[in-house]
Amino acid sequence: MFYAKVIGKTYSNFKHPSLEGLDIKIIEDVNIVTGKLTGKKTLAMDPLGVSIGEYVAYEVSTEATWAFDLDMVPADTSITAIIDSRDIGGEDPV
Amino acid sequence: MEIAKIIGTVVSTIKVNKIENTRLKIAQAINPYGKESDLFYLVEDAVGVGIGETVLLADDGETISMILGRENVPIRASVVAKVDKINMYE
Amino acid sequence: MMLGRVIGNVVSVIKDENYKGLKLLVVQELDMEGSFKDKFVISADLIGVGIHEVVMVANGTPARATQETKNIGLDSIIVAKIEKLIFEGREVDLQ
Amino acid sequence: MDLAKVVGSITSVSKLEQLKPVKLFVVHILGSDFGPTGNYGVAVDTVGVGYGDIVLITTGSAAKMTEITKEIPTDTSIVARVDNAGDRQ
Repeated sequence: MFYAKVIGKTYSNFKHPSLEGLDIKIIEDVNIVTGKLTGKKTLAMDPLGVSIGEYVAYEVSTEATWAFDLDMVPADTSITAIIDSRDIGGEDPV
Repeated sequence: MEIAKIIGTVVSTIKVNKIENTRLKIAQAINPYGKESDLFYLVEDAVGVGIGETVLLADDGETISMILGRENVPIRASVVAKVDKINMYE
Repeated sequence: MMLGRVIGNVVSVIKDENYKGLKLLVVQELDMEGSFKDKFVISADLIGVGIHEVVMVANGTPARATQETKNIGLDSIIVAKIEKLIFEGREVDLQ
Repeated sequence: MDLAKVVGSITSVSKLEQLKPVKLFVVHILGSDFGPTGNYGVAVDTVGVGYGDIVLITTGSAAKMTEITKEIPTDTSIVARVDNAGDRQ
Protein backbone atom coordinates (compact mmCIF):
# COMPACT_ATOMS: atom_id res chain seq x y z
CA MET A 1 0.00 0.00 0.00
CA PHE A 2 1.05 3.59 -0.44
CA TYR A 3 0.70 6.73 1.64
CA ALA A 4 -1.35 9.71 0.45
CA LYS A 5 -3.36 12.71 1.52
CA VAL A 6 -6.99 13.28 0.51
CA ILE A 7 -7.01 16.63 -1.29
CA GLY A 8 -10.35 16.74 -3.06
CA LYS A 9 -13.55 14.99 -4.06
CA THR A 10 -15.71 14.49 -7.11
CA TYR A 11 -19.41 14.26 -7.81
CA SER A 12 -20.68 11.69 -10.25
CA ASN A 13 -24.34 10.83 -10.65
CA PHE A 14 -23.79 8.68 -13.65
CA LYS A 15 -21.59 5.69 -13.09
CA HIS A 16 -21.30 1.97 -13.53
CA PRO A 17 -23.90 0.13 -11.36
CA SER A 18 -21.16 -1.67 -9.40
CA LEU A 19 -19.79 1.70 -8.19
CA GLU A 20 -23.20 2.95 -7.06
CA GLY A 21 -23.08 4.63 -3.67
CA LEU A 22 -19.27 4.76 -3.55
CA ASP A 23 -17.36 8.02 -3.26
CA ILE A 24 -14.55 9.06 -5.58
CA LYS A 25 -11.82 11.09 -3.89
CA ILE A 26 -8.73 12.89 -5.17
CA ILE A 27 -5.54 11.83 -3.42
CA GLU A 28 -1.95 13.00 -3.69
CA ASP A 29 1.06 10.89 -2.81
CA VAL A 30 3.04 11.93 0.26
CA ASN A 31 6.67 11.08 0.96
CA ILE A 32 6.23 9.13 4.17
CA VAL A 33 9.52 10.26 5.70
CA THR A 34 9.49 13.99 4.94
CA GLY A 35 5.71 14.41 4.91
CA LYS A 36 5.93 16.42 1.68
CA LEU A 37 3.41 16.10 -1.13
CA THR A 38 5.01 14.55 -4.21
CA GLY A 39 2.70 16.02 -6.87
CA LYS A 40 1.39 12.64 -8.04
CA LYS A 41 -2.38 12.99 -7.94
CA THR A 42 -4.99 10.41 -8.80
CA LEU A 43 -8.63 9.48 -8.30
CA ALA A 44 -9.38 6.74 -5.80
CA MET A 45 -12.51 4.83 -4.81
CA ASP A 46 -13.37 5.35 -1.17
CA PRO A 47 -15.10 2.52 0.73
CA LEU A 48 -14.42 4.15 4.12
CA GLY A 49 -15.84 7.64 3.75
CA VAL A 50 -12.74 9.71 4.45
CA SER A 51 -12.66 13.51 4.64
CA ILE A 52 -10.49 16.02 2.84
CA GLY A 53 -7.19 16.55 4.66
CA GLU A 54 -6.96 13.05 6.11
CA TYR A 55 -3.97 10.80 5.49
CA VAL A 56 -4.75 7.40 4.01
CA ALA A 57 -3.22 4.21 2.71
CA TYR A 58 -4.29 3.14 -0.75
CA GLU A 59 -3.80 0.10 -2.92
CA VAL A 60 -3.54 -0.21 -6.69
CA SER A 61 -4.17 -2.80 -9.39
CA THR A 62 -6.15 -6.04 -8.90
CA GLU A 63 -5.80 -5.79 -5.14
CA ALA A 64 -7.76 -2.52 -5.29
CA THR A 65 -10.84 -4.42 -6.46
CA TRP A 66 -10.63 -6.51 -3.27
CA ALA A 67 -11.05 -3.53 -0.93
CA PHE A 68 -14.82 -3.96 -1.13
CA ASP A 69 -17.09 -6.57 0.33
CA LEU A 70 -18.75 -6.83 -3.07
CA ASP A 71 -17.53 -9.35 -5.60
CA MET A 72 -16.78 -7.31 -8.66
CA VAL A 73 -15.80 -3.66 -8.45
CA PRO A 74 -13.92 -2.16 -11.38
CA ALA A 75 -11.54 0.00 -9.30
CA ASP A 76 -7.81 0.22 -9.97
CA THR A 77 -7.07 2.51 -6.99
CA SER A 78 -8.83 2.14 -3.62
CA ILE A 79 -8.39 3.71 -0.22
CA THR A 80 -7.94 0.89 2.32
CA ALA A 81 -7.10 2.54 5.64
CA ILE A 82 -7.05 5.91 7.41
CA ILE A 83 -3.59 6.54 8.87
CA ASP A 84 -3.83 8.17 12.29
CA SER A 85 -0.12 8.54 12.88
CA ARG A 86 3.19 7.35 11.57
CA ASP A 87 6.38 6.65 13.41
CA ILE A 88 9.73 6.75 11.63
CA GLY A 89 12.66 5.31 13.55
CA GLY A 90 11.12 6.12 16.91
CA GLU A 91 10.08 9.72 16.30
CA ASP A 92 6.66 10.86 15.18
CA PRO A 93 6.86 13.66 12.61
CA VAL A 94 3.11 13.93 11.93
CA MET B 1 10.85 -9.66 -4.85
CA GLU B 2 12.36 -6.54 -3.49
CA ILE B 3 14.96 -5.81 -0.84
CA ALA B 4 13.77 -3.18 1.62
CA LYS B 5 14.52 -1.69 4.99
CA ILE B 6 11.86 -1.34 7.70
CA ILE B 7 11.95 2.29 8.76
CA GLY B 8 8.81 2.75 10.81
CA THR B 9 5.25 1.85 11.63
CA VAL B 10 1.85 3.41 11.08
CA VAL B 11 -1.23 3.43 13.28
CA SER B 12 -4.59 3.03 11.64
CA THR B 13 -7.86 2.46 13.46
CA ILE B 14 -10.23 2.67 10.51
CA LYS B 15 -9.51 0.16 7.77
CA VAL B 16 -11.52 -1.89 5.30
CA ASN B 17 -12.81 -5.12 6.87
CA LYS B 18 -10.52 -7.46 4.98
CA ILE B 19 -7.31 -5.97 6.41
CA GLU B 20 -8.33 -5.91 10.05
CA ASN B 21 -5.70 -7.29 12.43
CA THR B 22 -2.82 -6.55 10.10
CA ARG B 23 0.37 -4.97 11.38
CA LEU B 24 1.34 -2.25 8.96
CA LYS B 25 4.97 -1.19 8.73
CA ILE B 26 6.78 1.30 6.52
CA ALA B 27 9.39 -0.17 4.19
CA GLN B 28 11.85 1.72 2.02
CA ALA B 29 13.15 -0.08 -1.05
CA ILE B 30 16.95 -0.38 -1.19
CA ASN B 31 19.31 -1.95 -3.72
CA PRO B 32 21.57 -4.88 -2.77
CA TYR B 33 24.39 -2.45 -1.97
CA GLY B 34 22.24 -0.66 0.58
CA LYS B 35 21.46 2.43 -1.52
CA GLU B 36 18.10 3.85 -0.49
CA SER B 37 15.44 4.69 -3.06
CA ASP B 38 12.49 7.08 -2.97
CA LEU B 39 10.04 4.21 -2.99
CA PHE B 40 8.10 3.61 0.20
CA TYR B 41 5.60 0.87 0.85
CA LEU B 42 3.13 0.22 3.62
CA VAL B 43 3.54 -3.50 4.15
CA GLU B 44 1.99 -6.30 6.14
CA ASP B 45 4.57 -7.88 8.41
CA ALA B 46 3.96 -11.62 8.33
CA VAL B 47 7.34 -12.58 9.78
CA GLY B 48 7.67 -10.22 12.75
CA VAL B 49 10.62 -7.90 12.13
CA GLY B 50 11.94 -4.81 13.89
CA ILE B 51 12.72 -1.26 12.83
CA GLY B 52 16.00 -0.94 10.92
CA GLU B 53 16.00 -4.53 9.70
CA THR B 54 16.51 -5.52 6.07
CA VAL B 55 13.71 -7.65 4.65
CA LEU B 56 12.39 -9.21 1.47
CA LEU B 57 9.07 -7.94 0.15
CA ALA B 58 6.79 -9.90 -2.12
CA ASP B 59 4.70 -7.50 -4.19
CA ASP B 60 1.67 -9.58 -5.10
CA GLY B 61 -1.73 -9.73 -3.44
CA GLU B 62 -2.14 -13.50 -3.69
CA THR B 63 0.93 -13.91 -1.51
CA ILE B 64 -0.57 -12.16 1.45
CA SER B 65 -3.91 -13.88 1.00
CA MET B 66 -1.97 -17.15 1.16
CA ILE B 67 -0.16 -16.11 4.34
CA LEU B 68 -3.22 -14.82 6.18
CA GLY B 69 -5.42 -17.66 4.95
CA ARG B 70 -8.08 -15.17 3.87
CA GLU B 71 -9.26 -14.57 0.37
CA ASN B 72 -8.60 -11.42 -1.63
CA VAL B 73 -6.80 -9.30 0.93
CA PRO B 74 -6.28 -5.85 -0.60
CA ILE B 75 -2.60 -5.49 0.27
CA ARG B 76 0.11 -6.07 -2.29
CA ALA B 77 3.38 -5.80 -0.43
CA SER B 78 4.23 -8.10 2.45
CA VAL B 79 7.36 -9.03 4.37
CA VAL B 80 8.19 -12.67 3.60
CA ALA B 81 11.72 -12.98 5.01
CA LYS B 82 14.24 -11.21 7.18
CA VAL B 83 17.54 -10.79 5.35
CA ASP B 84 20.57 -11.75 7.41
CA LYS B 85 23.16 -11.35 4.69
CA ILE B 86 23.31 -10.40 1.03
CA ASN B 87 26.19 -12.21 -0.64
CA MET B 88 27.29 -10.33 -3.74
CA TYR B 89 29.61 -12.43 -5.86
CA GLU B 90 31.40 -9.61 -7.67
CA MET C 1 -8.25 5.74 -11.37
CA MET C 2 -7.56 8.03 -14.27
CA LEU C 3 -9.40 11.29 -14.93
CA GLY C 4 -9.87 11.88 -18.65
CA ARG C 5 -11.85 13.55 -21.36
CA VAL C 6 -13.47 11.69 -24.26
CA ILE C 7 -11.91 13.12 -27.42
CA GLY C 8 -12.89 10.58 -30.08
CA ASN C 9 -13.97 7.07 -30.89
CA VAL C 10 -12.50 4.04 -32.62
CA VAL C 11 -14.24 2.23 -35.45
CA SER C 12 -13.13 -1.33 -36.07
CA VAL C 13 -14.67 -3.85 -38.45
CA ILE C 14 -12.43 -6.80 -37.80
CA LYS C 15 -12.06 -7.36 -34.09
CA ASP C 16 -12.12 -10.00 -31.43
CA GLU C 17 -15.48 -11.80 -31.21
CA ASN C 18 -15.97 -10.61 -27.61
CA TYR C 19 -15.47 -6.97 -28.55
CA LYS C 20 -18.63 -6.94 -30.69
CA GLY C 21 -21.17 -4.48 -29.32
CA LEU C 22 -18.59 -2.59 -27.27
CA LYS C 23 -18.11 1.10 -27.87
CA LEU C 24 -14.43 2.04 -27.87
CA LEU C 25 -13.55 5.64 -27.11
CA VAL C 26 -10.34 7.63 -27.18
CA VAL C 27 -9.73 9.23 -23.79
CA GLN C 28 -7.04 11.81 -23.08
CA GLU C 29 -5.83 12.05 -19.51
CA LEU C 30 -6.53 15.22 -17.52
CA ASP C 31 -4.75 16.54 -14.47
CA MET C 32 -6.80 17.63 -11.45
CA GLU C 33 -6.95 21.21 -12.80
CA GLY C 34 -8.78 19.95 -15.87
CA SER C 35 -5.97 20.47 -18.38
CA PHE C 36 -4.83 17.82 -20.82
CA LYS C 37 -1.88 15.55 -20.15
CA ASP C 38 0.12 13.82 -22.83
CA LYS C 39 -1.43 10.39 -22.38
CA PHE C 40 -4.17 8.65 -24.32
CA VAL C 41 -6.01 5.39 -23.78
CA ILE C 42 -8.56 3.49 -25.80
CA SER C 43 -11.25 2.63 -23.32
CA ALA C 44 -14.48 0.62 -23.57
CA ASP C 45 -17.57 2.60 -22.61
CA LEU C 46 -19.85 0.64 -20.27
CA ILE C 47 -22.14 3.45 -19.18
CA GLY C 48 -22.84 5.49 -22.31
CA VAL C 49 -20.97 8.77 -22.26
CA GLY C 50 -20.81 11.49 -24.89
CA ILE C 51 -17.98 13.22 -26.66
CA HIS C 52 -15.99 15.83 -24.66
CA GLU C 53 -17.38 14.54 -21.36
CA VAL C 54 -15.12 14.15 -18.34
CA VAL C 55 -14.91 10.54 -17.21
CA MET C 56 -13.15 8.24 -14.80
CA VAL C 57 -11.28 5.29 -16.29
CA ALA C 58 -10.22 2.04 -14.61
CA ASN C 59 -7.06 0.57 -16.13
CA GLY C 60 -5.44 -2.85 -15.91
CA THR C 61 -6.90 -6.07 -14.56
CA PRO C 62 -9.72 -4.27 -12.66
CA ALA C 63 -11.21 -3.50 -16.11
CA ARG C 64 -12.34 -7.11 -16.12
CA ALA C 65 -14.06 -6.88 -12.73
CA THR C 66 -17.56 -6.31 -14.09
CA GLN C 67 -20.26 -8.71 -15.23
CA GLU C 68 -20.07 -7.29 -18.78
CA THR C 69 -16.31 -7.54 -19.21
CA LYS C 70 -15.25 -10.50 -17.10
CA ASN C 71 -14.51 -12.71 -20.09
CA ILE C 72 -13.17 -10.05 -22.43
CA GLY C 73 -9.50 -9.29 -22.94
CA LEU C 74 -9.86 -5.63 -22.02
CA ASP C 75 -7.55 -3.43 -19.98
CA SER C 76 -9.40 -0.12 -19.81
CA ILE C 77 -13.04 0.78 -19.16
CA ILE C 78 -14.96 3.98 -18.52
CA VAL C 79 -16.77 3.56 -15.20
CA ALA C 80 -18.11 6.99 -14.26
CA LYS C 81 -18.98 10.38 -15.62
CA ILE C 82 -17.53 13.17 -13.47
CA GLU C 83 -19.87 16.14 -13.09
CA LYS C 84 -18.10 18.12 -10.44
CA LEU C 85 -14.60 18.10 -9.03
CA ILE C 86 -13.63 19.85 -5.81
CA PHE C 87 -9.94 20.29 -5.28
CA GLU C 88 -7.97 22.66 -3.07
CA GLY C 89 -11.22 23.97 -1.63
CA ARG C 90 -12.76 25.15 -4.88
CA GLU C 91 -14.67 23.72 -7.77
CA VAL C 92 -12.66 22.99 -10.91
CA ASP C 93 -14.17 24.11 -14.20
CA LEU C 94 -14.61 20.96 -16.27
CA GLN C 95 -16.28 22.55 -19.28
CA MET D 1 9.39 -11.79 -18.50
CA ASP D 2 12.74 -10.12 -18.17
CA LEU D 3 16.34 -11.03 -18.78
CA ALA D 4 18.53 -10.80 -15.71
CA LYS D 5 21.97 -11.73 -14.46
CA VAL D 6 22.54 -13.62 -11.24
CA VAL D 7 24.80 -11.40 -9.12
CA GLY D 8 24.28 -12.53 -5.55
CA SER D 9 22.31 -14.56 -3.08
CA ILE D 10 20.36 -13.96 0.11
CA THR D 11 20.96 -15.55 3.48
CA SER D 12 17.88 -15.50 5.66
CA VAL D 13 17.18 -17.45 8.84
CA SER D 14 13.75 -16.16 9.82
CA LYS D 15 11.49 -16.42 6.84
CA LEU D 16 8.10 -17.82 6.05
CA GLU D 17 7.83 -21.61 6.30
CA GLN D 18 6.97 -21.91 2.61
CA LEU D 19 10.14 -20.08 1.57
CA LYS D 20 12.49 -22.40 3.47
CA PRO D 21 13.11 -25.04 0.76
CA VAL D 22 14.01 -22.61 -2.04
CA LYS D 23 17.12 -20.65 -2.94
CA LEU D 24 16.90 -16.88 -3.26
CA PHE D 25 19.15 -15.09 -5.74
CA VAL D 26 19.83 -11.40 -6.21
CA VAL D 27 19.40 -10.64 -9.92
CA HIS D 28 20.36 -7.59 -11.93
CA ILE D 29 17.68 -6.83 -14.52
CA LEU D 30 19.06 -6.45 -18.05
CA GLY D 31 17.73 -4.18 -20.78
CA SER D 32 16.90 -5.11 -24.36
CA ASP D 33 20.55 -4.48 -25.28
CA PHE D 34 21.61 -7.01 -22.61
CA GLY D 35 23.14 -4.11 -20.70
CA PRO D 36 22.61 -3.53 -16.99
CA THR D 37 19.64 -1.31 -16.05
CA GLY D 38 20.62 -0.61 -12.45
CA ASN D 39 17.47 -2.34 -11.21
CA TYR D 40 17.84 -5.27 -8.90
CA GLY D 41 15.42 -7.89 -7.70
CA VAL D 42 15.33 -11.06 -5.66
CA ALA D 43 14.08 -14.20 -7.38
CA VAL D 44 13.21 -17.75 -6.34
CA ASP D 45 15.28 -20.28 -8.29
CA THR D 46 13.20 -23.03 -9.91
CA VAL D 47 15.78 -24.45 -12.33
CA GLY D 48 19.17 -24.53 -10.58
CA VAL D 49 21.29 -21.65 -11.82
CA GLY D 50 24.59 -20.28 -10.62
CA TYR D 51 26.55 -17.07 -10.26
CA GLY D 52 26.98 -15.10 -13.49
CA ASP D 53 24.26 -16.94 -15.41
CA ILE D 54 21.92 -14.95 -17.63
CA VAL D 55 18.39 -16.02 -16.69
CA LEU D 56 14.78 -15.42 -17.59
CA ILE D 57 12.63 -14.16 -14.74
CA THR D 58 8.88 -13.96 -14.59
CA THR D 59 7.12 -11.50 -12.30
CA GLY D 60 3.70 -10.97 -10.76
CA SER D 61 1.17 -13.71 -10.18
CA ALA D 62 2.68 -15.70 -13.07
CA ALA D 63 5.71 -16.29 -10.83
CA LYS D 64 3.59 -18.76 -8.84
CA MET D 65 2.67 -20.85 -11.87
CA THR D 66 5.59 -23.29 -11.85
CA GLU D 67 5.48 -26.72 -10.17
CA ILE D 68 7.96 -25.58 -7.52
CA THR D 69 6.53 -22.18 -6.73
CA LYS D 70 2.78 -22.81 -6.76
CA GLU D 71 2.66 -22.92 -2.94
CA ILE D 72 5.42 -20.35 -2.42
CA PRO D 73 4.78 -16.67 -1.68
CA THR D 74 6.91 -15.18 -4.42
CA ASP D 75 6.40 -12.51 -7.06
CA THR D 76 9.61 -13.20 -9.02
CA SER D 77 10.84 -16.58 -10.22
CA ILE D 78 13.81 -17.69 -12.31
CA VAL D 79 12.20 -19.91 -14.94
CA ALA D 80 15.06 -20.53 -17.41
CA ARG D 81 18.77 -20.18 -17.94
CA VAL D 82 19.51 -18.32 -21.16
CA ASP D 83 22.34 -19.89 -23.14
CA ASN D 84 22.04 -17.85 -26.28
CA ALA D 85 20.00 -14.76 -26.98
CA GLY D 86 19.59 -12.34 -29.89
CA ASP D 87 22.31 -12.42 -32.55
CA ARG D 88 25.06 -13.15 -30.10
CA GLN D 89 26.53 -16.54 -30.91
